[in-house]
Amino acid sequence: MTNSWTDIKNTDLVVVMGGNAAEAHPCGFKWVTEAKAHRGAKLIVVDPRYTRTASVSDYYAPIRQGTDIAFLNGVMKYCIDNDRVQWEYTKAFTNAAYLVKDGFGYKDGLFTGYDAEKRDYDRSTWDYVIGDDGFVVTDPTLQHPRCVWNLLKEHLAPYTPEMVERICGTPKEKFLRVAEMISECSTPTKTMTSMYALGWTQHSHGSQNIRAMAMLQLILGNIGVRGGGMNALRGHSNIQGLTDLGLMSHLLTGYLTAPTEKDEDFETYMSTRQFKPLRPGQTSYWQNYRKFMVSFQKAMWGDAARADNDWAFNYLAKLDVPSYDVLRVFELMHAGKVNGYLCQGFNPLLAFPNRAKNTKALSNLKWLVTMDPLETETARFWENHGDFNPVDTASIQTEVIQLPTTCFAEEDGSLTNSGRWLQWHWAGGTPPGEAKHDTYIIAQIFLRMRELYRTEGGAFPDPILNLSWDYADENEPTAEELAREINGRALSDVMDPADPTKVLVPAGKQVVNFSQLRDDGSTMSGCWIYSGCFNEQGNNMARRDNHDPDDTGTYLGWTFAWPLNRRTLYNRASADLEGKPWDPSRKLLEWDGAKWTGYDIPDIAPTAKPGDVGPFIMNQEGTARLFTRGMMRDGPFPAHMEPFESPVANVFNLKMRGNPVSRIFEDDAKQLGLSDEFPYAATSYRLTEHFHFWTKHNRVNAALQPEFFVEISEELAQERGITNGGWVRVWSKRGEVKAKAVVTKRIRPLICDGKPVHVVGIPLHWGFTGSAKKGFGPNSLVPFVGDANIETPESKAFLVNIEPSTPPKDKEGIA
Amino acid sequence: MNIDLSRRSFLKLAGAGVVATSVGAMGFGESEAAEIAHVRAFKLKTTTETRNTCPYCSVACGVIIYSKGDSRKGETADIVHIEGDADHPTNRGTLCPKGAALKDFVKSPTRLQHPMLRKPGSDTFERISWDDALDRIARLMKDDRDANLLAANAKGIPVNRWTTVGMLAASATTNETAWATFKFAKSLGIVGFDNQARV
Amino acid sequence: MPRSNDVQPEDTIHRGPPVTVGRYGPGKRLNHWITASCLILLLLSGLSMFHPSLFFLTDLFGGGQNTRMLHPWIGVVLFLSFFIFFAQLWRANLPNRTDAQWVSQIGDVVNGHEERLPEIGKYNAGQKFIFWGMAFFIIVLIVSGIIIWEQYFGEATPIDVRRIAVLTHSVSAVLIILLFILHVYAAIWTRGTLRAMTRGSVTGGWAWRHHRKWLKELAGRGRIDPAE
Amino acid sequence: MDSPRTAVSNPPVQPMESNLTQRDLVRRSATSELPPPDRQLTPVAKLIDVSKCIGCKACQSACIEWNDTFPDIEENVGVYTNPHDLTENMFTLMRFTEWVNPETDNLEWLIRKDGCMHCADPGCLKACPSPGAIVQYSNGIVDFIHENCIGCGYCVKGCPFNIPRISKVDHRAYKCTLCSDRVAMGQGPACAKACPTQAIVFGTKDDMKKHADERIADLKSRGYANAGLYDPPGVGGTHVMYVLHHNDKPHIYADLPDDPKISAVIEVWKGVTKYTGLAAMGLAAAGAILHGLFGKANRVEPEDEVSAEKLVEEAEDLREGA
Repeated sequence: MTNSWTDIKNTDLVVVMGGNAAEAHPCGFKWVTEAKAHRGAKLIVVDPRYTRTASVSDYYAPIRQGTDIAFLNGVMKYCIDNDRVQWEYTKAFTNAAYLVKDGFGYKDGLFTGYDAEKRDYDRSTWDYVIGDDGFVVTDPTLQHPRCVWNLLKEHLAPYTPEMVERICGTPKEKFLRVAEMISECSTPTKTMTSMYALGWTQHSHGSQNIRAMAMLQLILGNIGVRGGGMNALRGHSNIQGLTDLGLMSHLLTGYLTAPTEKDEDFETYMSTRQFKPLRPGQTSYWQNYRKFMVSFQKAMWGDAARADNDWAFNYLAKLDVPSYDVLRVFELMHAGKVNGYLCQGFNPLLAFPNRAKNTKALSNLKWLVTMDPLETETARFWENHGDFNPVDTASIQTEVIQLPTTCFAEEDGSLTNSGRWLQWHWAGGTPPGEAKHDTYIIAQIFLRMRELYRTEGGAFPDPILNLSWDYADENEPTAEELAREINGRALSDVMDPADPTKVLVPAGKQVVNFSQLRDDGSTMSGCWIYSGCFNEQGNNMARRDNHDPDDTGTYLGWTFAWPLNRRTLYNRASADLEGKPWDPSRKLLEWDGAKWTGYDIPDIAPTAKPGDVGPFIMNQEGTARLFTRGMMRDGPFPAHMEPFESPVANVFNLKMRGNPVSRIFEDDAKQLGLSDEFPYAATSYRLTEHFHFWTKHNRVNAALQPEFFVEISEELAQERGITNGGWVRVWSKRGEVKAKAVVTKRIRPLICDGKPVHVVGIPLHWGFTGSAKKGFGPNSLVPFVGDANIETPESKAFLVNIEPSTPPKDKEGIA
Repeated sequence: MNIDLSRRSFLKLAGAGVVATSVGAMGFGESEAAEIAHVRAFKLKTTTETRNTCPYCSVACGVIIYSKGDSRKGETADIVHIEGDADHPTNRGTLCPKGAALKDFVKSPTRLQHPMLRKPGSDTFERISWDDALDRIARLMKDDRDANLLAANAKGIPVNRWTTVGMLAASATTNETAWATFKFAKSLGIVGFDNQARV
Repeated sequence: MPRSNDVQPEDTIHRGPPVTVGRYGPGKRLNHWITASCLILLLLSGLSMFHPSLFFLTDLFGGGQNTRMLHPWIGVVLFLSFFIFFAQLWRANLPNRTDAQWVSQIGDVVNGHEERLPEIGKYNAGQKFIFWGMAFFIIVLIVSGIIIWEQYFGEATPIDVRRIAVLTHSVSAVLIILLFILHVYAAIWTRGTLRAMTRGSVTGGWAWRHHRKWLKELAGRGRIDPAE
Repeated sequence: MDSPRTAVSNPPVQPMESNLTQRDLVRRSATSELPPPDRQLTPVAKLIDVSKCIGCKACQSACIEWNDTFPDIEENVGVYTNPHDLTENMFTLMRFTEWVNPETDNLEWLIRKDGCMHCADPGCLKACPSPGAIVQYSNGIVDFIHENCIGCGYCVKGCPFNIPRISKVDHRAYKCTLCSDRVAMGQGPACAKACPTQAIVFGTKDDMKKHADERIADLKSRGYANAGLYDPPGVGGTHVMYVLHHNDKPHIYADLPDDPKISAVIEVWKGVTKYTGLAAMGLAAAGAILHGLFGKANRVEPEDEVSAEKLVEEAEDLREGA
């Protein structure tokens, strides 16, 4: 989220698209109802299904899953055509005026430089015109035909209301009503918030869905302001935290990136990351990359990370591919190239696409270790449950070790919510049986391995032997110790740059925040963006002052938000070029002539003059990007792409399938279905009564939504002779599930490109363990292909067929 | 943990209107009160409160855990109830159907109690001690790393890449656990390392 | 002499003096008293749930919960035993012409001027009325009772049906109680009647006075036990 | 600036006196003379704003947890309403209705939280034959005192909303208590505290009516001309009220009665029948006894016996003659 949950009450228009806030985030959705009740805000829902969010909306428009880009491009076009643009904001705070290299273009659904063999673009032309001064050439008048703004208008031209209806199946008048309501938020005194989640990410073009809305929000001037922003609702309680902390294949902590084989040494690595400003006087905060990186290496390897050994740069694994994401790992596992797997609080058997492939992959493992508070299907993937898990147990040679862990109620620590608040919590219960904390388990495995390396030696032991592990009890580091390490401290006295004689931070003291980190090895910090969470003032994540002066919804005294306790990102953009708030009634920051003051922590230097420094300090431009240069593999502008399995062809390029640059493995390509065999457009989603595969273990939630079902329209039920509450079989090219049918008016057929498209809704939540009735997950049907930029599987749009059926059978002897 | 805050605001009950039923309690003696005890006994009486946050979605609602016994005093703490924290700015005491039933998640019959081992080809899990389990895992991992770590690439550049063992981290663990897990996995050179954010 | 349904197997004249007439065999008497005691128990338990002022009666059954639990079961027993009784006696209670006559002269009945009445078979119209009334209300009560028997049939019928059933049940209960009072009273007022259900026989005079037609039919058919 | 919230504070854990006692009773089932309460509590109410409800079932979840009930894990029968009906283990239930508005042809997903309405004129209490099994406090809460319940099910028939359910296990009646145990400690009901959007709020009935007026104004501004408050006079008003977007036709919300009253059948049963019944039975009994005492009994005269003997002899002779 760029903003926070409590900030949503400041909005005038909520657009829920690519998400279902009322069902997946009910208590956050409270702030939508507050905005409606107290600001007269309106709520728009655009979704293939009439969801529980739609049930309290002011306006609902249906859309075919996977066509959001066309819809949003259509809205952008509508706003531009009708002069509903926040011009001052767009000109000053985006790269609209920047000139783009000749040669860049878009034709037949493809940008310039496409190589069908490599399934990749040559992105060299996707860039700005750089002047002799090393800065981008701009045309503030937006007259130049090659400026981003005019290229954007050109790119959006095809997305007429008629085209939107043709692609999305959204009736023209409904689309126009939505576009009209959205366009009203182009005035500085009206703002709109976008609430989205996996309805946008789980597509082969997920990143572009989000970009499209971000661009719309930018031209409406809604980024950085109260009640505005791009708000990713996020799934798990700490999915934000684990991403911030870089628990991903291609990341280090704080969005420092993992080195690749190209980064032969530390300097080469740094050379491509310390971005210089592209416009005069801009901050380009990544110029400080080296400070954060060195402090990170010191946090990892302490004294073993020295200037003379490149700060132990070679201890880090270097990637030979963009990432070893879960799809790639399961592909390797399936091919027998993975021997062991550790699965901490994760249920991949039901979470990853193509369950049959997952089962085969897990069966190829020599060993599997699971750590979880609960039974999981993954830990028991080898157990036969009749139709629910039809495996030949005896033939599965995988050794499985299942370790019981504590849960939230039995441990101290912090979780980062989607508003970037790091909130500390305390243990309130005694763990059951022999359950242990994850930190204990990790520490134990690490210490035992380190001991083996000490005694036996082995392959490149240095990173293990030298990993800094100085905790009071190395067998079980405490949450506080780890939190202090994340915040960082001075390893030797840190001097004040202004006055080299003055000690800023004495050796051994916690740094106040990342502004005190150094690149000379005198500081360490596990995760620079979290620095400030636990400094000499104490544990700021445990702060509980819930006062909110003037009801702005910022709550600066409540816990800690990264970075620097900032609650709204890009908040400088809430004020105009003179530093006056666009909307005085929604003031966030204000330039008092000498410095920025207001309700939030400014995200530019407090004394940076309004005219000089742009709000988007993480960008080299200092502005937001309507055109992303070569930073995204599938295009600098969002272009309509169909899902890999779609009931209709791509109207821009009939031969193009899915995202032209998405990686898809050979066997998985063979397992893609076509609409003649699988005529119905399926989508997967969560229900409000359940949380993923956890609450089926809970008797209460199991009673509230007991059994697996699929949702279809009355029309489709009629067409296939399906009765409400009866059993159906749903199958795709990859597998089948059996479910109860819920026949509903909430799903209606859409007319896309002249033909009716029936939607089949498939909730997750059921498996073969727990209190609820045994069932299946949609992943049995989902294709094994992901987003071109971050490899999130396309779980939201795929093809199935459906027919009346009989109940699934459990293993013999089980009722 | 700022329990006082709720104590103070308890007096503000008037605002909720239930003040009429909450003030001017009639002075019944214990025995008499028991005899005329009418409504169900208040089940949170003399329980221990602990501030926590909901482990489900990332709204991260504040909750209060009510337990018999106080783990901070070294006692066994048996959780008897979990309810929304009225002092929390985001949820203001409210909870969704999942959060409201957290007690039965913590106390679910399928909570794991002991380390278990499934031998190759076996159709059941059998108990195993923590020590045996952890030693076994360390051994399996070390042997595989020694056998399959790619220390350097063809050009002789150190790459310290271990692709034959992968790990998934739980995005419901704390940041602190995550940091420990990160150090562990990245120092070993595990590149097949991801969390739920990807899916 | 036309044969009527009035004569049951055990109806026999015992040569006197004094002459006695067997009216009910042991089976019928047992049956009658089971039914009677059930009716009394139902009356007590029913009334306890009928009006708060009578709730104290639940103590007789060991409290409200037990009363609620027992009442329907007693009802089932009564239903069964009464209808065994019914099967044996319904013919003898079929109405005939003299019944109309009897009713038209109800004044003479009440004032005991039976000499002015036609000769009566085994049962007079009043007895028949009670017999059929009992049968009717017992059926109504068992049906409505089952509908409101929460323990087994709680949600078996729609709420409206259950509401009507509960009213029907209590109204017919009141009426059957009135019937019951009439029955008991008549048996006591008409002296010499009770022994029919105790000893099983009545005196010849009683039969002569109240059911002469029946007595004559017995005599005429020679239903007189042989001389020693 | 935020909407009123049920929970302005967290529940107390320090020992406190209960504030709902027998001294606060204004009605007690099957009890004629009840001492007048020595104080009048401010009437409270739960307001359910159907237009704010997202049907998440948090209220059901919170209800189960607070009251420690164990609803069955049933099957899916093609609807979202689970369990499928109120039970002795499910005091409140989200009822889902897919309704196409004939005026706009738009689908409206009507979601109503069903449960005890805490009528000012409680049919259950009137129907109850067991003294003190059902009580009404001066703040409006209608509560079941299970120790006194005999499980007859009269309350179910007496209830205009068909709410109470009889346990098959302990044969006692159960329903929403409005969390009387929480209210007695100055807390709102569990469902109201949990409700994510605060579609359920709890406070004094006056405050709730004021709040309802604001909500209704907002709804009218959004085109719901018939938005209104459901506080049915037929049962003397209720202490659980609804804000409905279509208050002109409550029945579209899963058969919410348009004008609920205690069923006429029940009124007759608990009224006329009881009194005339008792009178009739009393009179009959008394009449019988009096007539027995003073009226002349119908005795068998000696000549009757003689006549009988004659008859027997004649019959005998007839036989021998033959």
